[in-house]
Amino acid sequence: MEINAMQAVQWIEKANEKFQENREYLTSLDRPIGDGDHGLNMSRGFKEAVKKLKAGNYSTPSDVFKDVAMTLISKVGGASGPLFGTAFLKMSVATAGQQVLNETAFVKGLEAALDGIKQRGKATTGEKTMVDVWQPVVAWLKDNGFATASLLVEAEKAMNTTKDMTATKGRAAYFKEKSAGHIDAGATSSYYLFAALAEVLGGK
Amino acid sequence: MEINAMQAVQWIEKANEKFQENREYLTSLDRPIGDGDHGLNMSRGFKEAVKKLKAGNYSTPSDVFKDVAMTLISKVGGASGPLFGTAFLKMSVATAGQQVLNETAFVKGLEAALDGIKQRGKATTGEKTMVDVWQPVVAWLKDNGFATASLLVEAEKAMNTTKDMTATKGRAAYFKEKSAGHIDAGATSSYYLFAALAEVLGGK
Amino acid sequence: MTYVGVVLISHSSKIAEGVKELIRQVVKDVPLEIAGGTEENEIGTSINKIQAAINKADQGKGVLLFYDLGSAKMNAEMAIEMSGLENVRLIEAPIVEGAYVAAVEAGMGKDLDDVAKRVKESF
Amino acid sequence: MTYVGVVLISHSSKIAEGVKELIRQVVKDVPLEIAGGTEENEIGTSINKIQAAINKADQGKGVLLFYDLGSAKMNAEMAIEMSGLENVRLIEAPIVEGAYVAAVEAGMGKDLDDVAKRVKESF
Ligand SMILES: Nc1ncnc2c1ncn2[C@@H]1O[C@H](COP(=O)(O)OP(=O)(O)O)[C@@H](O)[C@H]1O
Ligand SMILES: Nc1ncnc2c1ncn2[C@@H]1O[C@H](COP(=O)(O)OP(=O)(O)O)[C@@H](O)[C@H]1O
Ligand SMILES: [Mg+2]
Ligand SMILES: [Mg+2]
Ligand SMILES: [Mg+2]
Ligand SMILES: [Mg+2]
Repeated sequence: MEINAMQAVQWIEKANEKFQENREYLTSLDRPIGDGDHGLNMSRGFKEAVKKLKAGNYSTPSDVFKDVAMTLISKVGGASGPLFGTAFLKMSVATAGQQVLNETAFVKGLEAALDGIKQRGKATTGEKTMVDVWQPVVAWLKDNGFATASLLVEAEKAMNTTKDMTATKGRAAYFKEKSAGHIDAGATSSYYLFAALAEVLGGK
Repeated sequence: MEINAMQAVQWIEKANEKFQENREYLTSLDRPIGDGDHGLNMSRGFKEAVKKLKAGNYSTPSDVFKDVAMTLISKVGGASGPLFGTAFLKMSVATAGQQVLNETAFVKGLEAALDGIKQRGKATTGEKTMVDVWQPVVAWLKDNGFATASLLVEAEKAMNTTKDMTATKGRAAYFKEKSAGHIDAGATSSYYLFAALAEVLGGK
Repeated sequence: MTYVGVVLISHSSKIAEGVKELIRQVVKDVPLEIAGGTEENEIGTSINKIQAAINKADQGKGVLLFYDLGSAKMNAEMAIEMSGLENVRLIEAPIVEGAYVAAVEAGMGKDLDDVAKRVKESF
Repeated sequence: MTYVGVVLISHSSKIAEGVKELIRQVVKDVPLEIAGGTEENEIGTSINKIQAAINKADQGKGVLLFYDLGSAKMNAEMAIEMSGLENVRLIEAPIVEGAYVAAVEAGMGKDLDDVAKRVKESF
């Protein structure tokens, strides 16, 4: 597996398609234990990111990630803005200068992204957030490489673990015990993001 | 000294004149260590009170005080509304049913008013509030009767004691040590209120 | 289903409205009434507005009142006394952050004591 | 004379504006900037607005930032990092009550540490 700037752009485009398609669903996840804007936030952010990428000319994935980061940071408006924004920013820094990322380099980028999310959100696993998808998925990728079908399965499994958790971070934390029984919205968008990656890498 | 309903109305009318005349001055006292609305609050409240009294027909001071109370409570808008409102309400209750108040009865009413202010504001003397005028003046009246010229002197003296105090109640308390050096606005309106009483009782 | 009501008392009607819109994104059913500004909509508070807000917010499960600055507190206390209602309680907690917690808790069907307790625990 | 600046970050532009009008009655000179709502003025926060507010509020004596809910905090932290400025500090204190205290203290000419300390002591 290798990833170049064009594929990085395709990744974001695929992710955008998913966020547009699942806008209502993501919002419906954010409604019972949040403020019901996650679908709107993600679809707005990624739409703007794609628009930005269309206008650009990229020679490294790092440059792609940087523009995605800046767009998400300024356009999303909710918690997922600084979180996904930080993720892409860290990925950009960690992969700077490389025209093509091999598995090791890309995993390094994803690890940096994960660290960025955890730092920004002061969160760890088990808190019913996107970290509960990022952490196991990145660990799995590191151990197993980019086998795209399995990546999808892992990401989905991770997303579903958030259902029974009690939130201790983000708006859902206000609902305490009552937050259990709902899949976390940000974990779900993170799943879509990895699903989009699997599709791009799998050549779909 | 005796006071009937007509004199009670005159008291409020005289007080209103003072609040209209000194509106800017009162506001200027509230500006450096407050929000600069005390003159506006008092002049609005008493103007409405006088309007209300003009429309009414009163056989006891108690009824006059009650309408004044209700008007101040709903029209003033700042801390002085519930404080002066409570004062007149307690005065009304304490003197209920009496067509003419003799010294003892009126002092009882004023004591009730003072207690009401202290309770409402959870304040005592030395906190740089209207209590620092009410408490010594009521005590003085109780001991000395309604000698109107001296009443004026006592009230003014009491008002001036607030200058060096550090506020521990009301908005001025936010300014802590810096609140010293300014006469308290509510203490000054209380002085005008007693000055108006002295004038009515003194036949001016 | 009935809920504990929340009343937002602020010197500024903008603050009261803003807190309401913030909460309404998250909590739809809890009665949430505002008493912002004076009768003339200037900066200050109005007992009449507070009384009206209490009455509208009361579904029989009680009402929790939040205020911003000291003088609003005195007006709120008077309004409570004059309402003659039981179960109307003024709470010492930040108006934005506290009312948000209260509304979420009330939306879970908690009673007045529990809602007030949760708010208190949060600060 | 220069002052410590205050920035009000709220999900709701009404809250930010309301707090500003409440403070402006009392404190005239202290720089007081608001960052309320998203770029589209919906409920949320905007890093760009926060950055602009920080820059406007900074007279060289530092800036204290208040926020309402958690996600505003993350945006505020990013804005501070990106500003590269020293003496820009996010504070954990109620946005309405805390900013009021901060503005009064800043108005007395206190420095950033003292203002922050006074705010912390008040809650
Ligand atoms: N402190 C945090 N750390 C990690 N993830 C968080 C944190 N706070 C929120 N999230 C994630 O963000 C998602 C909510 O995003 P969004 O709805 O866009 O933001 P907001 O809560 O501001 O409306 C949550 O579902 C959760 O996955
Ligand atoms: N807790 C209190 N107890 C007694 N008097 C108080 C209290 N708070 C304020 N005051 C009085 O009220 C006056 C301010 O009234 P006003 O300016 O009308 O109200 P606000 O402070 O709400 O703008 C002060 O000068 C002081 O005398
Ligand atoms: Mg949300
Ligand atoms: Mg949101
Ligand atoms: Mg005032
Ligand atoms: Mg006022």
